[in-house]
Amino acid sequence: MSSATDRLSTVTGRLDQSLQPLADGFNRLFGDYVGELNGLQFVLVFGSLAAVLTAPFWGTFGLVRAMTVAAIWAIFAMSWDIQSGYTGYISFGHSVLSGAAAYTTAMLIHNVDPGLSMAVTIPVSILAALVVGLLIALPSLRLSGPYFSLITFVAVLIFYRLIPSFSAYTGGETGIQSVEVFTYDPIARYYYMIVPMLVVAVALTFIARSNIGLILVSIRENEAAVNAAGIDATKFKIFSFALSSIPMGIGGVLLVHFTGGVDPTTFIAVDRSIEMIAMAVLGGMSSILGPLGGAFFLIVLRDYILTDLANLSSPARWTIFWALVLAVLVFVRDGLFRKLWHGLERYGRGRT
Amino acid sequence: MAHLELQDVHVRYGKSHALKGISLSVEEGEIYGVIGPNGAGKTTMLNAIAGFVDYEGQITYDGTDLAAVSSQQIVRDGLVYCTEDRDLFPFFSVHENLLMGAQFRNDRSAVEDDLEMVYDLFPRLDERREQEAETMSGGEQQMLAIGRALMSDPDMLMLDEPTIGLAPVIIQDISAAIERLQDEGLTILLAEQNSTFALRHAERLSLIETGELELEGTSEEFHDNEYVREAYVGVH
Amino acid sequence: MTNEDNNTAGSNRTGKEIVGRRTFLGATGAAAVTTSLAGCLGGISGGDDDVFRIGHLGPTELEMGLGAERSAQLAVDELNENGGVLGRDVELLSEDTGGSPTEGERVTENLIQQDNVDLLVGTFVSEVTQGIIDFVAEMDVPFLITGSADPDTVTENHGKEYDHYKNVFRTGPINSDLQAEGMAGYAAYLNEEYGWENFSILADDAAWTTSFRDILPTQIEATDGLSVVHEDRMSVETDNFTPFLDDADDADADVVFRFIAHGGAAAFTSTWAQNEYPFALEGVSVPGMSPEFWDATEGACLYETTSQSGAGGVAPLTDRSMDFVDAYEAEYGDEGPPSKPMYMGFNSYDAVLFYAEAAATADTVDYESNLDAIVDAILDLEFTGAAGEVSLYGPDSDYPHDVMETRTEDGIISNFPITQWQPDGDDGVVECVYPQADATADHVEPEWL
Amino acid sequence: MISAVYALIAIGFTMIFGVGGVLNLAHGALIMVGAFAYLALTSTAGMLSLPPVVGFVLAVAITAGASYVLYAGLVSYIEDNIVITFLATVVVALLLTEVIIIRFGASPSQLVPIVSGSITLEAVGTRIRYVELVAFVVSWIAIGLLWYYVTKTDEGRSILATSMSTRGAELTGVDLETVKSRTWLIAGAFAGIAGVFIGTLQSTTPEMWLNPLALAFIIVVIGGIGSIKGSVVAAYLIGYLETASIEILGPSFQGVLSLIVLAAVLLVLPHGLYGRELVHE
Repeated sequence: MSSATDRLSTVTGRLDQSLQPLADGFNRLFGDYVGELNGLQFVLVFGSLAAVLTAPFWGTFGLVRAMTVAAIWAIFAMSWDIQSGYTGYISFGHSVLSGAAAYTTAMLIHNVDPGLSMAVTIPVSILAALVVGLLIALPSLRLSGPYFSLITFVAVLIFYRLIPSFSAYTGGETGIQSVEVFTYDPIARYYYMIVPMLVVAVALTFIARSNIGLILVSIRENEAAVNAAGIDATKFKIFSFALSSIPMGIGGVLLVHFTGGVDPTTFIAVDRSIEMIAMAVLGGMSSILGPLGGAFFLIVLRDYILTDLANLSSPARWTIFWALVLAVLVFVRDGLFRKLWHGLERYGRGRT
Repeated sequence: MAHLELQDVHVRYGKSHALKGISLSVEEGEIYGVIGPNGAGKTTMLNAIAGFVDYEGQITYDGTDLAAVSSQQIVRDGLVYCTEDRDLFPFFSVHENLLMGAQFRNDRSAVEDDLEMVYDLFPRLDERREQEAETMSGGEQQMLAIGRALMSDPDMLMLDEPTIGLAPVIIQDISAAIERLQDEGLTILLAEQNSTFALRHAERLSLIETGELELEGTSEEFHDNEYVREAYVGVH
Repeated sequence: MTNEDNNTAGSNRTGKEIVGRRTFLGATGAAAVTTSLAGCLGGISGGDDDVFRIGHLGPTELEMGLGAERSAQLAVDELNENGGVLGRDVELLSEDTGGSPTEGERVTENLIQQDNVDLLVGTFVSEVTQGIIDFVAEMDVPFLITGSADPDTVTENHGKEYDHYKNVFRTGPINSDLQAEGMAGYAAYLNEEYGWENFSILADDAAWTTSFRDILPTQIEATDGLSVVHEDRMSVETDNFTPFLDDADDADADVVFRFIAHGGAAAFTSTWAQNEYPFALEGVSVPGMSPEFWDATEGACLYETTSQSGAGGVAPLTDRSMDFVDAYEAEYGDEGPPSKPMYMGFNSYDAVLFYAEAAATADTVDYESNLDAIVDAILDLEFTGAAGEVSLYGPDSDYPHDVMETRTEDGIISNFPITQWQPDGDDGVVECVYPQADATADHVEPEWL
Repeated sequence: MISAVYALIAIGFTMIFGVGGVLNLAHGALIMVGAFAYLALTSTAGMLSLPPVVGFVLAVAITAGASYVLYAGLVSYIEDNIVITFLATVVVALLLTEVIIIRFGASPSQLVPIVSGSITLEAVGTRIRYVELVAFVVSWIAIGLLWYYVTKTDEGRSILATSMSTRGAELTGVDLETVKSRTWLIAGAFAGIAGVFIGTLQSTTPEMWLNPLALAFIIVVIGGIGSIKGSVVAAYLIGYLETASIEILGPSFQGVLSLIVLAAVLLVLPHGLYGRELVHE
C-alpha cells in the first residue's frame, strides 16, 4: 500500500474502529444472512438508508421527485441484476417485463372495467410480468452468450412493434393515460415508491447471499462445472429469470401508478432496457445494492442535478449521461459502488 | 548455440502453478521429445514458447529473447507451432488452408514450390485440395495442420500430440513425414503422451510431470530407464 | 401503505372525494413548500406574490417548440411593456417536454409544485398533453393548450367530468374533427379549381390522425362528384413510402391528402417529387411547416401544401398577424431556425395575451380561490389573436373549452389556412393559398401534372 | 433493390463480429455518421456544397475513419469482455445521437441525391429513382470487390481465416491487430455507403441508426453470424418479408413478420441459415 493510502487509513481506520461496535451489533444479528460489514461500510449503508428515508424533510421538490423515480428504477436495476448480473446471461429485454405489468394494469382499466380495484389489478399485473418472463425465458435460455442477448433484444423490438399494431387495445403510440395515480402528494408518493424498493432490496440481497445466489454466480463463472456438480443449470437460469420478473412486475405497477398511464416509449422501448443495464453496470453488477446505488446516482444526476441545478438542455444532459456511463464501462468496469465498497473495506481495516 | 533455450520458465494460471521452472534447450536439426501424462504442462510449455501465455523466466530462440516478440512475429521468424487442437480454418479448403500458412510470404515461386512439397509429402491432401477442412478425418486434419505449418517455411516446428486419437495406419504416415522433414534439416520439438512414438523419433527427451522436469536424456537413456519404461512405454 | 392513503388513491373522482383530497393536498402541499425552502432552493410562493409566472411546455429541441417558446416570450415582453398582468410583472418559465409523457410530467410537476406557476401554456404532442392533463386538472392551474389538436382531450375529459377539468382550455389550433371538416372544404375548392375528383388519404398510424381517417372520407364524399379512392395508414416507423404512393397512383388519385408528423415526411416528399407521381400532395405535414423545410428537402417540397394555423406567418390573417411575425423576426431572426414562429408559436403567443385579457376581465389570477370567475371570463372572451379570432365553446357544447372554428358566409371553415411551397427563382417560398380571403397567392399545381 | 444496401450493413456488422467476437451496436451509428457527413459536405444550404459524387467519396472515407477510431480508441481496450463491449457500443450510439442533435438539430433532413430523376417500370407497376439504381449497383460492386478481396488475396483471406479461428490465424503469423483494423475500416466504409443511400432514399435524422441496426441484426442472425453469403441471402429474404408483411398484414405490421421469422430461426437454427459454429477459443 502506498504511503498516502497508509496515512489516510490511519485516520479512517481509527474512525472505522470507533464505528466497529455498531457494525458488530449488526453483524451479530444479520451478518450470517447479508454478510459482515466494517464500521465504515455500516455507516455507508445505514447513512444512505437514513438519508433516503428522510429525504422529503431536507430535499427540494425536484430532488425528492428524482428520488421517487429513482426508487422505481432501482427496483428495475436490481431485478435485472439478480438475473443478468448474477448468471451472466445479459438480458436486453427487461423493459418488456415491467411493460407487461404496466400494460396489464392499464388495459384492465381501459378495456375491462375502469372501476377495478388495485387489489385486483396489482396482483394480476405482477403475474403477467411473470408469465411474459417465462415466455421469454423458456425458449431463449436454451441459447448461450450473445445469442441470448440478441433474442431478448428482439423480444423488445417485437413487443414495441406489436403495440401500435393492436392500438385498439393498447392505445398505440399514445398509450393509455387513464390509470389512477396513487396520490398527487409528492411526499406520500415518495414513500409509496421507497417502501417497496426497500422490501425488494432486502429480499433480493437475502436471496443473492443464499445458496441460490451462489449457484447463479457459478453459472456465470463456469456453467459446465455447475452441471457437472449435478445441478441443473438451466433450471436455475429459468428460475432467476422468473425471480427477476416478479420485482420487475412490481416496479412496472409502481411506474404506471406513478405516471398515470402507459405508452410504448416510456415502458417498452429498448432504451429503457439499456438504461436499467447502465444503472446496474454503473453501480456494480451482481451486488444488488450496487445497481440500487447506480439508479439513484444516474437519475438524481439526470433529473435533478443536470436539469434543476445545471439547467442544461435535454441533448446536453443525455450526452453527459451517456458519456459518464461509457467512462464507467471503460475505466471502472466493476462499478462505482463496488469500488467504493472495497475502498471502505481497505481504508477501514487497513491497519489491522 | 542452442536453437531454442528455456531457462527456469514458470507459468501461473491464477492460483495454479502450471509450469514450475523448466529449463531445456533444443539444438539445431534435432528432434527433441517431451513426454509426460495428460495435464503435466507440456502444452503449457509450448504455449509459452509460442507467446500465447505469459511466463516468468527466459525463452530464447536463435539468441533472441522471445518475451518481447509477438506471437505472429515468432511464426514469421520460423518457429511454427502445430497445436493439439490443430486450429485449422474449418470452412476453407485444404488449398486455402495451406495458402494461409504462407500468407505473410512474398516470394510467390517459393510458395508454389512449398505447396508442391507439402502435396508430395501428404498425397492424401493432394487428392482433397478443394475439400473443406471441417469435413476431413482426424488424420487428414493432422496432416493439413503440419502441411500448413510447413507452408510458413519454418526452421523449427513444435508439434503437440500429433498422433492423438489417430489410427495406426495414419500414425505411420505421419511418422514417415516426420522422418523426411528431419532429413531435410528441420528442428522439431515434439510433445507426446504417446511415448513409444516420441522415443522412436526423438534423439533427446525430457519427462515432465506436474509442471516439473523430472528427467532429461537421450532416447537410449530413456529406453533404459526403468521408471520411464514402467510408467510410460509399456502402456503402448 | 396505510389504509387511509389507499382509500384516497383508489377512489374514483366523485365530487365529495375530490374535496377531501384537496384538503389533504393543501396541507401536504404546504409541507412541500416548507421543505423546498429548507432545501435552499429559495422560496417562491405562487399566486399571491408580485410576479405572474407562466409555464410554457413544448418540445424546445424541435423547431416547433422553440418557435413557440420564443413567441410566448414575445407575448410576455409585450405584456410587461404594458404594465404586466393586473399590475404584476410577468415571467416566462419555459420547459422542454421532449416528445415523451414522462419528461412532460416531470417538468409540469416542477412548474406547478416548485415554481408555482399561475398559468400553463403549450404542449405539442398528444401523448404529453394526455399524460399531464389529470395532474393539471387536479392542481387547478389554468392550462391553455396551444399545440396538440386531438379532440379527445376535451371530449373524453370535460365531456365526462366537466368540473374536474374546467381549468383546461384549448385556444388553438381548432381540433382535428374540425380540421377534417376544413380539409373537406379544401377538397371541394381543389375540385372547383382543377376538376380533381379522386382523393387518397394516407395518415400516420397515430392518435392525432383519427379524425382524418374516420371523418374526412365521408366529408369529402359529401360533395358531389368527389370520391375517396384510396386510404391507408402508415406506421410511424415507415421509411419507404414507395408502396403507398404506388397504390395511390394505381387508384388514379388526383390528390393525396397525407397526414404526417414524424421525420419520414421529408422522405415522403422527396419520393413523391423525384418520381413525379401524377397527383398533388396536400394535407398536413408537421415537418413541412418548418420554414427551413426547403433546405431540409433540397427543394423537393416544391408544390406540396400543408395546413397550419398562422399560415406560416406569411398572411395578414388579422391585424395582429404581421406585427407579431415582424417582432419575431426582429428578435430572433439571427438566432437560428425556425425563422418564423410556426403554428404553435402563433397559438402560444395568442394564448398568453388571451389569458391576460381574461384575467383583466375577471380581475384576478388567483385560481385557487377564484377559478370560476377566471373560467367565466375566459369563456366570455372574444379575442383577436395573431392566428385569428379566438373564442371558446361553452360547457354544454360538443367540444367544451375548445377553440371555435370560424366560418365564411357559406359555412366553410375559415380559420384553417393552407400554405404551399412555391417557386421563387432558385429558391422556394411559402404562400398562403387557402382560404381565398387570406390567400397571398393562387394554388399552383405541380408542373409535371 | 434496397436490400443490397441492407446487405452492406449486415456484412459490416457480421465481419466485425466474426473477426473480433464484437457485437458492434454502434454500427448503426456509423450509418448515421455517413449520412450526416454527406449532408454537411453537400447540402446546398451548407458551407461546402460539394458535388454529390465528391461528397459521397469523402463521406465514405470519413465513416471508415470513424469506424477505425471507434475500434482503436475504444473497442480495442475492452474487447476481451463481451458484455462491456456490447454495452459500450450501444452507449456510443446513444451518445452520437445526442451529439448529432446538438450539432444538426433533431429535425429530419433530406440528402441531395447523387443523381435525380426516375423511370417507371411498367412491367412491375412501380417507379424507380435513378438513385435507387445507383445504390443497387454501387452496393453490389462493393460486395463484389469485398468477395474478391477475401477469397483471392492473402490479405483478405486472413480476415476470413481470423473469423474462423483466431488461434489458427495466430499460428499462421496473421497480425490480428492489422486484420481487425482493416475489418473495421471496411465495415465503416460499407456503413458509410449505406448511410448515404439510406439517408437519400429514406431520411436523415438523429434516430436513423436504430432501424438499420435492427435490420442488420435480424439479417445477420438469420443469415448466420459471421457469414458474408448468409448476410446477402438474408438481406434479400428480409427485404421480401418486409414487403410481404405490408401487403399481407397491413402497414401497421411492418417489420413484425421479419421479427417473428427471426425469433423462429433463432430457436430452430440458432446459427442461422449459413451459420457455422464459430471456432472462437
